Amino acid sequence: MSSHDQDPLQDHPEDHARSTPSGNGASSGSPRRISLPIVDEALAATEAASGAVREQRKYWRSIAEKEGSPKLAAAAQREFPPGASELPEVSRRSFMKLFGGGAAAAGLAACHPSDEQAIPFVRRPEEVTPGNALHFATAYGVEGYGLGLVVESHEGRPTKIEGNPDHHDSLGATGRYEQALLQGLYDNDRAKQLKHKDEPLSWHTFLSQMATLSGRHAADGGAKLRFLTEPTASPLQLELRKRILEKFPKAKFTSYSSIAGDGAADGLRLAYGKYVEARHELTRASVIVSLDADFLGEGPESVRAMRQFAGGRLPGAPMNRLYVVEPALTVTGMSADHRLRLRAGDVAGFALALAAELGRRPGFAQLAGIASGGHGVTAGDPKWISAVASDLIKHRGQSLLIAGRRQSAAVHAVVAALNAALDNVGTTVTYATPLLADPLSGPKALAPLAEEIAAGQVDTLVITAYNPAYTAPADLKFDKLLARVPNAIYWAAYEDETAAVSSYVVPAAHALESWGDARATDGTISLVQPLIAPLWGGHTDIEILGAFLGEGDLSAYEVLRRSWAAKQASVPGATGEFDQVWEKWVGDGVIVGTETSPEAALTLDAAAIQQGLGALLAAGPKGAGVEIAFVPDYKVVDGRFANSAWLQELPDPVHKITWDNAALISPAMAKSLGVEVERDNDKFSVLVIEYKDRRVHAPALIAPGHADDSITLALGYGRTGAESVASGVGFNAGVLRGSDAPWFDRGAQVSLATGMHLFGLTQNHWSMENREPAIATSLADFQNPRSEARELLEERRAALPTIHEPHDYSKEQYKWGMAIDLGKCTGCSACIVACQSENNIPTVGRDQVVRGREMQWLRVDRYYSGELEDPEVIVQPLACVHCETAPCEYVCPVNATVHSDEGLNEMVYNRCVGTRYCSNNCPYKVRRFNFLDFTSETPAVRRLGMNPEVTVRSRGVMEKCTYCVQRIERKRIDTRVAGRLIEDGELKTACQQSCPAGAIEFGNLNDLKSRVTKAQADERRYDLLHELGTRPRTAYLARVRNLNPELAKG
Amino acid sequence: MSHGGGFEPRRYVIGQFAGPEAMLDATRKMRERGHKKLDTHTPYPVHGIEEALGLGRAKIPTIVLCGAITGACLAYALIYFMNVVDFPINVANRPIHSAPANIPIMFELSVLLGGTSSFFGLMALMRLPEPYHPVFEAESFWRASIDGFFLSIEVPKGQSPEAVAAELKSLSEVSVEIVEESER
Amino acid sequence: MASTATSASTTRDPLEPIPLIQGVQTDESLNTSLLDHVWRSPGKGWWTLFGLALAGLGLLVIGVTVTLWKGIGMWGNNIPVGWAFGIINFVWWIGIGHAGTLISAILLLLQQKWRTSINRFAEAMTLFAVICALLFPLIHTGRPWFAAYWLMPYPSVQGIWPQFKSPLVWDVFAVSTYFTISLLFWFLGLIPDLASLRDSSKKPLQKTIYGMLALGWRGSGRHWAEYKWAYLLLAGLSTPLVLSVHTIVSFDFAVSILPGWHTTVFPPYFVAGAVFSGFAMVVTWMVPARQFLGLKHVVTMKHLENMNKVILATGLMVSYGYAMEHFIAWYSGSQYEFDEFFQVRMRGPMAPVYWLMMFCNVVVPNIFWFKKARTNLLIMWVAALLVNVGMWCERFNIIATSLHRDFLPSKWELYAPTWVDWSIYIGTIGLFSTLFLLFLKFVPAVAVTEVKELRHELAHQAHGHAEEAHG
Amino acid sequence: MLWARTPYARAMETPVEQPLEFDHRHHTRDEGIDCRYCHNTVDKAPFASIPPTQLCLNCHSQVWNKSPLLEPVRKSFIDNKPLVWNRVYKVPEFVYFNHSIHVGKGVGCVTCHGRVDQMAAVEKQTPLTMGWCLECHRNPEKNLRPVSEVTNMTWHAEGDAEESGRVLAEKNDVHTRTSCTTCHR
Repeated sequence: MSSHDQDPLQDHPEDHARSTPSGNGASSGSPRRISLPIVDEALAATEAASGAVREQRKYWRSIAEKEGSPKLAAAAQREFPPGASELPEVSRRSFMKLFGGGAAAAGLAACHPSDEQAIPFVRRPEEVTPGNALHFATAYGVEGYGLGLVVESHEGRPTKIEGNPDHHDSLGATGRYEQALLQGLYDNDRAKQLKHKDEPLSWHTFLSQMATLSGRHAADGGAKLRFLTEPTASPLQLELRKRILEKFPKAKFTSYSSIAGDGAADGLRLAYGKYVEARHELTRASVIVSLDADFLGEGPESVRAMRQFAGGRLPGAPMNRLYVVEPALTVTGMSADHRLRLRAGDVAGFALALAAELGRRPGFAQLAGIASGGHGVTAGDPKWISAVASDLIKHRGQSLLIAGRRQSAAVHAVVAALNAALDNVGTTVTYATPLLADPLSGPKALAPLAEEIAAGQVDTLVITAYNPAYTAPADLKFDKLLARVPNAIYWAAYEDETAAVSSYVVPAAHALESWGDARATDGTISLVQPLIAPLWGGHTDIEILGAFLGEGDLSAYEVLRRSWAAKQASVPGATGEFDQVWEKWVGDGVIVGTETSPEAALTLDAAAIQQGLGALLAAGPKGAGVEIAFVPDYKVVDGRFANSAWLQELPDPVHKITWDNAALISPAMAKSLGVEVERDNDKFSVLVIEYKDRRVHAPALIAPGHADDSITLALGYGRTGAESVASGVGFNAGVLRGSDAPWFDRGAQVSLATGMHLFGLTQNHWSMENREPAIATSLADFQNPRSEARELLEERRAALPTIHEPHDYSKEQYKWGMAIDLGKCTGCSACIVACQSENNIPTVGRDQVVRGREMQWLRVDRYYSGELEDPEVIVQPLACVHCETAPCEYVCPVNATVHSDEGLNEMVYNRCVGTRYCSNNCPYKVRRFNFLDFTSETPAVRRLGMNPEVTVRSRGVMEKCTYCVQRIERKRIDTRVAGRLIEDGELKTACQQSCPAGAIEFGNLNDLKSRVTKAQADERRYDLLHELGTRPRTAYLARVRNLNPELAKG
Repeated sequence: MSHGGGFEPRRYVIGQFAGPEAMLDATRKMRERGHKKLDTHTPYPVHGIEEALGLGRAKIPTIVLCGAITGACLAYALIYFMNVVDFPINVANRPIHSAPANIPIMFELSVLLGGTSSFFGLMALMRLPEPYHPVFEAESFWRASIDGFFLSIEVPKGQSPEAVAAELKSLSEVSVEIVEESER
Repeated sequence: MASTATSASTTRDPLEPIPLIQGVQTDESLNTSLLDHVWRSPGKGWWTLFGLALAGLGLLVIGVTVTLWKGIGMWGNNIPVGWAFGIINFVWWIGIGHAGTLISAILLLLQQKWRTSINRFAEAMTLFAVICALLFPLIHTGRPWFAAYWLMPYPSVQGIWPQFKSPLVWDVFAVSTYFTISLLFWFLGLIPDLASLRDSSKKPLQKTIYGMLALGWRGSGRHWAEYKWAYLLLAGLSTPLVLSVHTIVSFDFAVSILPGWHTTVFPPYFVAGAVFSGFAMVVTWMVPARQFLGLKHVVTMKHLENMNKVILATGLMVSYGYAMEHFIAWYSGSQYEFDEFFQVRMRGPMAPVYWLMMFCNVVVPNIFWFKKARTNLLIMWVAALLVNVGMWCERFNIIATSLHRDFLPSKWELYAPTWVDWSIYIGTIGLFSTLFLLFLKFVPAVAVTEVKELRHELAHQAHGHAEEAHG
Repeated sequence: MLWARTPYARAMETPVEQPLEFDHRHHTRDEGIDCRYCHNTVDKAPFASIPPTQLCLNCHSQVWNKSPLLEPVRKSFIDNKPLVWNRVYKVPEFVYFNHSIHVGKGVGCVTCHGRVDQMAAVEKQTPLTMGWCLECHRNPEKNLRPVSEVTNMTWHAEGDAEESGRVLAEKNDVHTRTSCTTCHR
C-alpha cells in the first residue's frame, strides 16, 4: 500500500535535509550503490545532523544512490577535489582555535563555533537539540556596507536568511541578494582549489611564497605592490590597510566596484569642498524627487528606504509624494506618483532647469546663479518642472532630492545645492565623513591602476575585488593587463574570468563561512561570524591581507578578535570582561553606539558649483545619436550573483525577464527601428548596437515608459567563467562600456540583426483588460466616499449571496489570514526569493519558464495602464489566497487539497496524483506543477541548505503557497507545549519576514487586535476576484496615489 | 474409457426441417403428444418459438431490475459512508453530505450492475458455457447455426428412441437422427 | 455471388424505397458471403493498412513510454493550460465511441431495420474508441502509478477515500461502466455468429478457437427466448448510459468556474456533438470498408444516407449549442465570459482553430440538405472527415483555448503541443485502426444472424403482400 | 489490501540487529533508568534522539569500563567515530511527527513503542500507518495518562480508562487534529 512505499530517505525522520522528492514515485527502481567515501567524509564534516550518524551515512549513501549513474558519480567526485578529504582535519584544527567564539543574546539561541559540528554525534553540543533550529546574527553587504542578518541553522547547516531587526539598515528585512546567499554558499561551482598557474598549492606553501614576495616588496617599500579591493567600510579591513601601508609605504590600494558611481563623491566635494557622503531620512520627507536614483530598488540604503517610504503611503496619515525622473522604469519609478521619462543624459538638464525654475521664485536667487552656470543646458517639460518646484517650495524643509549613482558630479552638486536651498539638509538629508575606505571606487578609479600595469609598474597585484577582468570597462582591456602581472593573486569566489588570467587563485570563503566586521550606512558596526566551516577550505580576504603582514597563519577569527579586544575601550558602554562584551556583540549582530554622527558645520559653496558646472558638463557625455545607458542588474548585480539559479529565475521586478538581459527600448523607438514582436509578446528582434569600435548583439525588449532614443542595458550577463549556471546566459553589455563614460553616452548606432530572441518572461501581458485586479486610486478620489474608486472597493468587499451557510471558523483558536498593501509594495521581489528558500522550491531553467512552468509559489504581477509611452504602473504580489470556498478543492478526486480546521487551503503532496484539475479551476492560477523531476538531481551539497521542515515535492505533484504552514505548526506545537497561545507578530511567513516595505501582514483573524485583522478592516481593503465568491483569506489594500493637483491628468 | 461408473448416456432424437414453419408445427404437435424435453435449434430466433415450446415468461428482466436497484443503493451507501461517516473532510466548505453530487455515480453503478447481471444472469440461465452437448453428435447439426432448423427430443429412460423417431417422422417431412451422449 | 445488380422483388420491402438487402439471398448465401472475408486470407489492401496502423501503434508506445519515463513535462501543458491534448483526445474518442452504441442500441429499441447491417461494425468502433479514450485519463496524470487506484474506493491503510464531489471520480465510474457494458453488449450479439463461424470453419484450429468463443451455443429455442430479452435490456441500458457518459464528461468542464467551461448547455451539447462525430466516424470507416469487404449488398446507399441525415441533424444541434454559448456569454453580462468568446476565441492567438471548428461543424454538415451530397460517396466521405476534424477542434477550443487566457491577464500563457503530444494522438488512431483491422479480419463485420432474421422477416412480408396482390 | 495489513508487510514484531548488544531490559528494569535519561530531547524536540556516545560513558567510564561488550562504545569515543545503530521505527519522509507535543500532552512511550523494558532487542510494535495515527487523533482519550507517567511502562488508569482519559484530555488541554497539515507539510 502506498503509505509505506519505501523511499531512500524515508527511514530517518532525523535526517534533516529531506532532499529526495516526497511521495513514493521517486523511489521506484533499484538504485545502484557506489561508495563515495569522500562524499561521506567531507559532508560529514559540514553536516552536524543529530541522531545516529548511521542515518547521516545512510543519507549520504542515498545521495550516492541518487547519483548512482556514472555521470553523476563523476560529478560528485568533481564536487570534492583532492584535498577535500582532509577537510575534517582542517576544520577540527581551526575549531580548537575558534573555541568559545561568542554566544548570542537578544532572544537568539546561543551561538557556538561552527566547527564543532564536524564531530556531532560522539559529543553533542549543549545547545543543539535535534530538529530545533538555532539562529545566529551576522552581516553581509554588496556595496561596502553591511546589512545585518539573522541566519537560521539546522544542526549547523544554514537553511534560511532573515534580516536583523536591531540593524539600522535591515530593520528585520532583507533584499533579494541576501536571501540568495544560501545558494552561493552551497554552490558546487565555487572555487575549491588553491592554485598557482594551475598547480595545486597548499595554504602553507602559499603563505611561504607570499612571505618571500612581501620580503621582496619590502625592499623597495612596496613600489610595485598593488591591492585591488572591493569598496569597504569594514574597520578590520581599514586597519589591515593601514598596517600594510605602514609596512609598504609605496604600495597602493584601489577600491573598485563596477557598479559604484563616483558622481556623488565628486559632486558633494564640489559643493562642500571635501568628500562627504549623503544619508537620507525618508521618514521626514513629504516630497521626494528622484533624479535617476533607484533608491528603493538598489543600494545599501534601499531596504531601510523602502520601509521608510512605505511608512508615508497611508492615506490616513499625511502622505509623501514621489517624483521620479529616469530613462527606464525602475522599482522606484514604479512606485512614483509622477514620473518623467528622460534620457539619462538629460537628467542634468532637468536638474538645472529645476534649479532655474526655483531660482525664479522668491528666496532662491542663489539657485538662479548656479543654474546659470549650466550655460542653458536644460531638459524636461516646463509645466512638470514648475509643478514640482511649487510642490518643493510648499514643503520646504520636508522635501528631498536624490541623484542617482549614474549621474555626474554636476547633477550631484546641483542636487546638493537644491537640498540646501530647500532647507532639507539636517532633516531629510545629512552629510557625513565617508565610511568607505576610498571615496572613489567606480570604473574611473580603475584607470590609473590599469596605466601602471600597462607601464609594467606592478609586480604583485592582490585582487579581492569581484572579477575585474569581466567587470572592468572594455577600453581598459583589463583581462589582457592582468595576464601581464607576474603575481596576480585573486581571491576567487568562482573560477571566473579573472581567475582564468590570474597567476594565483585563492578560493574565497563564503560570507557565511567567514569572520569579519562591517558597517551599516550610519556607521553602526556589526561583527560577521561564520555559520559553517568552509565547505571547501576557502580563506577570507582578511587572511590574504594578513599574509602580507606575516600573519597569514592567524585565522581571521583571531585577527578580528585581537583588533576588537584592542578597540573595546573606543566603544561607548562596552565595559567589563572582553569575553562577555564580545559574546554580546556577536550575539546581537550589532555593536550599539558605533554609529558616526553627520558633519555639523558644512557650508555649501554655491560659487564653486557655479564655476565647476561648466567644466563638468563639458566633460560629460554630449552629442547626438542613440543613448546607451547601463544599469546594475536587479538579479545578478554586476555578475556576482550570476551563478544563483534563484536569482537567474527570479522575474525582473519591472520587466519580468528570467535567465536573460535585454536591450530595453521605448515602443516608439521599437517602431522606428522596425523591431518585430512574435508569439505571445515574448519574442523580439535582435539588435546590433555599435558604440565606438565596439559592438554587441542584444535582443530588444519593448519597455513601456522608456525614454526615446535611449537603450538601457543591464550588466552582469554573458559570463564566460567556469560557472555552470551563469555561463551563456544573456549578453555581456560590458563590452560597450568605456571608462570615460561608464554609465551612459550617446552616439551609438543601432540596427536590426537577423533573427529573433525568445525571452523567458513570466508575464507577457501589460494590460489589466479592464478587470482591475490591482486597484489604484488617487488620494482625491479615495477621500471622496462617492467616487467610483470607493464604490469599486465597497463592491469588492461586500458580502455575496450564497446558497448554503459558510463554514464558521470563529470558534477555532486561530483563523489565519493575510493582507497585502499595494500602497506599500514596490515590487522589489525579495519575497519571491525568500519564499523559494523557505519552501525548497526548485528552479526549472529557462526552457521551462518559456513553456510557462516556473515554480515560484509567489509571483508579483505588474500591470501598465494609461498610454504605453508613459504608463502608470502597479504591482501586485500574488500567491495562493486560501479561498474559503476554494474552487480547487471540490474538483480534486483524491482529497489531496482540502481545508484545515483553521481554514487553510491545504495541499497534500503525498496524496496528489497530479490531475492538474485544481490548477485549471483556480481563478488566480497560483498553483504550480512538477511537470518534470525538478529535484532529484539537486547536488548533494546543495541539499544541505534545504529546509528540513518542508517536504521536497516529487515529479507529477501539484504545489502552492501554504502560508508557510510548517512555521505555523512548529509555532503551534512550541506554544502548546508551553501552554499558551501564539501571540500576534511572533509568527511570520517567509514573504512577510523578508518584505522591506512591510507590505504583508499575516496572522489570526479571530484575534480582533491583530495587525492583519486591522489591515483587513481598512477602507482600502478589497478581495481579488471577489465576484467569484471564493472568499479569499488574503485581502488586498488598494494603492492610493498622492497626485499633485497641478499634474493630475484629466 | 471403460463403460463402468454406471454411466447412463442421454439419448436424443433430432429432426431437421426444411424451414422454421415446419419445425414450429412439429414442435407444437410433439408437445401436445406429451413429450417433455423438447428443444429447437435455429440460426436465428424464430417467431413463436416460446409458444411452441410452451415456455413461461422470461426471467431476465427481473434479474436485471434487481441488479439495477442494488447498484443505485450501493452507490449512495458507499459515498455516504466514505465521505460522511468514515472520514468527513471540509472540502471547499461544501456540505459534507450533498445528494446531488451522488446522482451520477448512483446512475452509473445501477447501469453497471444491471448490465452485468443481464449478461451473467443469461449465462446462468442458459447454463453456458457448455462446450459439449449430445446434440452436437448429430451429423448435420452444424447447419443449426447456419441455415438448419432442428428439433431435439431427449428420450427419457425406458422409452425407445426409435419409437420417438418414428413418431416424429409420421408428423412431417423431416430427416431424423438418433444420437447418444458419449462418455468423457 | 456477393452483390448482384438485379434486385429481385421477392425481398423488396414496400415501405423501403431502396432494398436493405440486395439480390436473391438465402441464409446460406448470406452466411458464406458475410463470413467470406474471415476465411479469405487478407489482401494487399488489408496488409498495407495494417502496416500503417502498426506504425501508428509504435508511435503510441514511444509516446507513452517517454511520458511515463520523464513526466508530463514532455507534453506541451503548462500553467494555466493544465489540460490539453490528453483530455482533448479523451473527449474526442469517447464522443466517437458513442455513435456505435446509439446506432445499435437506440435503433434496436426503435426497431429500425436498417440497423442490422451496421450495428456490429458500430459496436466494435465504440469498443475500440473507448479503449483509446481510457488510455488518456490514466497517462495524463502526474503520478499514474497512484492515480490508477487512488481514485477507486477501496479501504486503504491511510484511511482516506476518493472525493466524490469531483467530476473526475464520476468519470472513472462512467467510463469504466461504459466500457464494460459496451463489451458485454458486443459480445452477446456476437455469440450466435461465433457459433456459425465455428460451424462453417474448415480448419480444426479455427474450429476450436471459435468453438471456445461460441461458448457452446446451439441456437436452442429456450436460449433464444431469454437471449432476446437480455439483448434488448442491454440495449435499453446502453441508451441512457451513452447519454449519461457524455453528460458526465461534460461535467468535468461545466462544474468548474472557468469562463468557457462554466456552462449549463454542455450536457446536451456534448451528447449531440458525440453522436455527430460518432456517425461521422462510422461513415469515414464504412465507405471504404463496404468497398473492400464486399458488403455493398447489405450496407446499402440507404444506410449511408440515413447516417448522413443523422449527421445533419446532430450538426444542427451542435450549431445551436454554439449559438447558445455565445448568446449566454453576452447575455450573462459576465466580462470574463464575454471576453472568452468574443476576444480570446475569435481573435486570440488560437483563433484559427476556432474558425476551423466553425467551418467544419456549422457549415459543412449543411451540405447534407442535398440528396446528391447524401448519396455521393466521395462528398460524404470528405464531409465526414471534416466533421471529425471539426469536433477535435471543438474540444481544443473548449479545453486549451479557454484555459490559456482566463481571469487574470498576468498568468496568460501560450500553449503549443510537443512531438510527444502528437505521437500519442496519432498513436491512438493507430491503436484504433489496428484493433479495427483485426476485428474486420477475424469477426463478421456484419451481424450475420440478424441479417438472416431480417431477410426472413422481409421475405415473409413480401410473401404476404404478393398474396394480397393475387387475391 | 489484506497484505498491507499483515504485521510482516509492516515490518512489525521482528527484533532488529544492533551493532552492540544493548539491552533495554537491563537498563530500564534492572537499573531503573528513565527513558529520558538517554532520549533526552523527547520532550522538547521533534526527535527523541539516539544518545551520543559521551552519554553512555557517563556511566560506563565507571561501571563495566573493562567489559568487552562495551568495546565499540569506547572505540567510538576514542576515535570519534559514532556508533551506527539500526533504525526500528520509520515514518515516511513526508510525515512530520513531533515527540514533544505527544509526550507533553500525556501520550506514554509504551503506547507506541510497546514494552521496551521487556525487549532484549527492540522491535516495532505498532503499524505506524496513517489509519493507525488517525484512530488516536480522532479519539485520544484511551491513550492518555498523567504527563508525569509518560515513561511509566506499567501505568494503568484506575477505574474507567475512557473516563479518566476524558478528564486528562481536559486537564492537559489535549486538542488533537486530523487536518492534513498536522503531519504533512
